[in-house]
Amino acid sequence: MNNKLEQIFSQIPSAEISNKENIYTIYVSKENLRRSAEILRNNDILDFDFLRDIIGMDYTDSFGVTYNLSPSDDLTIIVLLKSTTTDREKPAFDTVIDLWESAPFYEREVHDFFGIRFLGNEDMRRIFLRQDWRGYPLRKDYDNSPIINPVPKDNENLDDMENLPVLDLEDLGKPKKSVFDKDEYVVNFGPQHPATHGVLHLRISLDGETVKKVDPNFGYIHRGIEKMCEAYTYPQILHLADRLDYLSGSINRHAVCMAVEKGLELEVPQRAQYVRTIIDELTRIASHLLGWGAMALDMGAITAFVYGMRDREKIMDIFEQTCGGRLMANYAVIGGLMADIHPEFQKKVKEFIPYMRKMLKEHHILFTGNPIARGRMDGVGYLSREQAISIGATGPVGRSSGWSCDLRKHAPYAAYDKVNFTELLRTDGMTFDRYHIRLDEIEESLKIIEQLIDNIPEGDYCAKTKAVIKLPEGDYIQRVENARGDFSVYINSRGDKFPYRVKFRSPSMVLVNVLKHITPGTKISDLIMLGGSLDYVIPCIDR
Amino acid sequence: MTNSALFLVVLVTAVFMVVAAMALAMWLSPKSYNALKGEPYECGIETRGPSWGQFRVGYYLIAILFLIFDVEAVLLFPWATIYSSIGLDGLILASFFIFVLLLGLIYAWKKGALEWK
Amino acid sequence: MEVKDIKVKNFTTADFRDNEYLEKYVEELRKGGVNVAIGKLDDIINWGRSNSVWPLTFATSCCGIEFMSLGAARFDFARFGWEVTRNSPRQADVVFCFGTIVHKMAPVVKRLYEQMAEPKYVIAVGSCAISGGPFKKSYHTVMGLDEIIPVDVYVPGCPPSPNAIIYGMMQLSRKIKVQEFFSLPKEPKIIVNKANN
Amino acid sequence: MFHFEVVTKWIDTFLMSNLPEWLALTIEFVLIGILILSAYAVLALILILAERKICAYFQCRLGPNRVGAWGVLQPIADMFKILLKEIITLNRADNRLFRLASFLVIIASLLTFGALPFDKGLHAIDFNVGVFYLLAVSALGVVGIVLAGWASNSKYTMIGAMRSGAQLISYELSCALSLMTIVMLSGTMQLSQIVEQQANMWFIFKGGIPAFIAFVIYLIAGHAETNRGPFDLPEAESELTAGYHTEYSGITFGFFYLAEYLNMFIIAAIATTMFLGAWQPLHIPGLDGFNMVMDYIPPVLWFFAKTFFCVFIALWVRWSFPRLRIDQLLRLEWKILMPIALANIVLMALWILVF
Repeated sequence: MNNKLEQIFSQIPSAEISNKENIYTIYVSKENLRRSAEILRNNDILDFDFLRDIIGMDYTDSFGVTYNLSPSDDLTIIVLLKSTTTDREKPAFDTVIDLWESAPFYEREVHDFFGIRFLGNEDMRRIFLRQDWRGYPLRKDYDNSPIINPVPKDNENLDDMENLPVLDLEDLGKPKKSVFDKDEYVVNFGPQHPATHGVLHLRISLDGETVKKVDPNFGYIHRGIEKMCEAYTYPQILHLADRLDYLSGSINRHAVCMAVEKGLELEVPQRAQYVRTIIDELTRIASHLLGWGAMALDMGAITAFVYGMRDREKIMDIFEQTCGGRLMANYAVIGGLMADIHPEFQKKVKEFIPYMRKMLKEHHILFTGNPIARGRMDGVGYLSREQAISIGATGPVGRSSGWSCDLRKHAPYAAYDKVNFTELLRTDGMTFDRYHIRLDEIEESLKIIEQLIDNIPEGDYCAKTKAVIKLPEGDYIQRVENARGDFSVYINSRGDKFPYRVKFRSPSMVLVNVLKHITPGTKISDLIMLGGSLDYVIPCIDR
Repeated sequence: MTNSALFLVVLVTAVFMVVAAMALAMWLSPKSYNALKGEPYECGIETRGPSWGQFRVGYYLIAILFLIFDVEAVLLFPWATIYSSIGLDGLILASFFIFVLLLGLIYAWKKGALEWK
Repeated sequence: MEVKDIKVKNFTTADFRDNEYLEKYVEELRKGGVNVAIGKLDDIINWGRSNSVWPLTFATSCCGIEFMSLGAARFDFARFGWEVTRNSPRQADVVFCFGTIVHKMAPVVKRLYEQMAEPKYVIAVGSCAISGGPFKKSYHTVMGLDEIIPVDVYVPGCPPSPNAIIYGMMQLSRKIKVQEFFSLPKEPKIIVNKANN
Repeated sequence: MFHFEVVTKWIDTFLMSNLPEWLALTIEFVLIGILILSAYAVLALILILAERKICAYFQCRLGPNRVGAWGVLQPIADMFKILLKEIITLNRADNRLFRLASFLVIIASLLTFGALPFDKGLHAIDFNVGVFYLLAVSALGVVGIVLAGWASNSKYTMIGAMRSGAQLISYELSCALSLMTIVMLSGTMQLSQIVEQQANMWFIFKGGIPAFIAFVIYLIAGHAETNRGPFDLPEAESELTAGYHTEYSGITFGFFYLAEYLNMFIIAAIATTMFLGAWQPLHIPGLDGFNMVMDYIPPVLWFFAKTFFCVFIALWVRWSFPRLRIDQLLRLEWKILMPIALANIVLMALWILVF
């Protein structure tokens, strides 16, 4: 494997390459960035076709971008392609939107937060903040004063939302481009809409019932978590990670814990590892149940939704007893767990497993075999494997398209290497597959819990940590498989008790990108249902 | 008591109920005014362009199809009333009529007028 | 001054004794002179209004999931007649504000609120909606819903458990009961924006 | 068997013999008006509560239980609330049509309601073209709904109106065609006569297979006519927020809300009248003892029992099925129900000829 990589890396001109535990950092100059990206993407040896994330960086004296890449066949390899520019007035890099379909949203995000432009990408509208926002918040010299950016009183100007901004002085003469034509019938779905799963704003161009174009607009719940993390200590960050994707909060928190533990080279007690895994899987079941219910609700079956919530309450009971919280378990901490498990924890979980198995059958009877539900789901929303990889749709969505991307298998963490479970794959990539795979994954999660629950080792539940946690200098990446896919935490530390830069890779954001790609040509009802089948969580996108 | 009179009674009752409820509501309900209240609701965002616009022809096609079949259904009703007394003749005549109707349906089907595009 | 004996099922008046705010509200009304006596018609109207509060399905983040729990089998706010969730603000009586309100969302919330039909109420659920909560230090968070629109009931927690939300609902129910229906606005209502004062 | 005819006849003769004719008639008319209005209101309240309770039990919940015993006063509280809510006037809409639309919907449903035969003598409007009348008046409601969506000048309502236009008129056809089989069987369009003819055997039994097919088609098409799930596309909550009545507030929305429930009842009642013999008790030819026992149950009870059975089926369907898509909806009507309904007429003609 290393030979292959060396072969590829040798093609990249004047690159500085370093390696740490399968994370290869390639530093190239700004001029060579585009060329290097092309080499990584289009080579015959190992195709880096999965762009996990683009991370913008402010090094105070210069700006940088980091492309987080992996080959879809071998997710153990991570390549960080880095580059910097010293131009603080007009920082710019070449675009990669023609190489990866996931890039447009990432580039817009970097532009939004850092003011870095991507030459060749026409759509450089702000994606999270309002178009009239002053300044770039993730820059280190950003002025956080409410006088510059007061709470706005009026909605955004529609022209600002649609018209692509003129970026360069040379472009000024050119006519403004707009996302929609003047006479298109554009309807706003969201932010206040019952079926957008939060405050997602979709601008949809309609032809009768048929969707012609979808333009997502984020940021209605953008809380600036990444910026806040830079001013918080590591234990404090954990609480923010919970609230990103609140449906798999425990898993996200687990990821941050592991990233810090990795940096501290901390040995986490086995007991904590086992319990964390069980809690993660319970969270996953709860999330899938809600996802199943919400999708049914989107299709108009309210009873199915209530049934999903009913079973979810059983898990909430277990959480409440052991962790103290219902939705926000707040359970994992750096080094282990907040508290030991409740004496009845094992008993309760063991009661839950057969109950859930029984209820799964009921769910299948109620909804899976229903002719109307099948009629709605069959033959709609095809996502091919190539497109899933190119957009970066991980998790159940990617797996239903046939992309084996379960990080619990590919990069096992906690106690996942000690249990037997199968990574479920479906090949059709249709809505029904995305629907069905979630119910199947509940079954798999039950299996994992079953294997662990009786074997929780005795011992400490938390390792001793220093009062003030300082991470050594460097990049730390931890990936976990949350209920929606590949959730990665990137921490850049400069040896302080605060991180220098934290980046959360949101699996949901990619899913909205999927929605944008697969909906044109379908009906309004399909759009809503597809949203349900992708099961994104908006606060995770907006951060 | 003729039926028309009774019909009028029910109609007047209905109108009375509607108007009374409306008047009561208008009179008693609290009101507040602001510039945004009368604007169309579209998930909290302003509407883009006019809502009254040209709409897809598919909807009108259904309406026209309905018109054709409904008129013919209405034509069948008088036949249905006296069917039991005319027997076989009625059956043959109506079967022919329905056959022609079905032909029309099949034509529309084949032409793809029933597909929602 | 005592609050007049209010019958909210399962919540005796004694349970609310510590809630000075409502006591003062009634006291104020009584000091006002003319409007003190609450008539029979008001009672029956307020009985109807307080028992039929239709919420708008509006949730921005985490607390929204607890709203879903509230509607589902375990907590079932249908018991109190609150389950007729409306998706259009025109038909809703109360906005439960679940979750953080950020700068971009603020005008949308305001618009929603202004498009609601009178009488309308707001319940701020969760620390974020009350004061910005864990995101108080952020550059993009509004420090509490009451900077944008008037709030009737606050339910603290991050996120509050559905039981707490039911408690908040009952508080609103109670507030509606002591309100004088005929003194509700019949003229322009001025919304004070704290941020700009 | 106790019929309300006794009471109504008695009132009629009493008034006629003691008062001048015009005064007697006026009093009678006022009485009828009050009776219809109160029956309408009470039924609406019962239906709203029933739906909320039944839906709750389907979903392992309890449903309203705090306002009055078992929550029986819940809809009354709702009524008070909705009556006293502000009515919003829109800026850019055609406000006259906007108001008219909500009136039309409720007037249409009340006019249909007036033609239902609850019992012998408890039957206000009885035209000799009763079936036509039912179809015509209920179609008025469609106009109201389309108008509501159009007049609001909002995009959601507009899509809702277009959907309802396509949906309601399509299903109107199947309704008419399935009712036609019964007209063929009875040879009359007058509702009272249709009911009378079912004294010995309900039409669903007398008409055999074609009548049963027509009954099922009518239930499906009628359910679609009421805009309730799985046919609730015009107001598809998760798609169009509230569909055609997004912009309606207060009592104007209340009219739609009320009409929706009453229409569900009306559709069930028409099905009962045409197929299940309205207030006629269940009679099995030959079993005289059984028939006698059945006769002891008051006819009004029979009517409501049968109607609420149909209503229950509608609720059951509504709370278990997901929503259809518009193309599936139209395919169901034009490619399945309509051809079957047409063929069913011929089948019925044959049935009558043979038996």
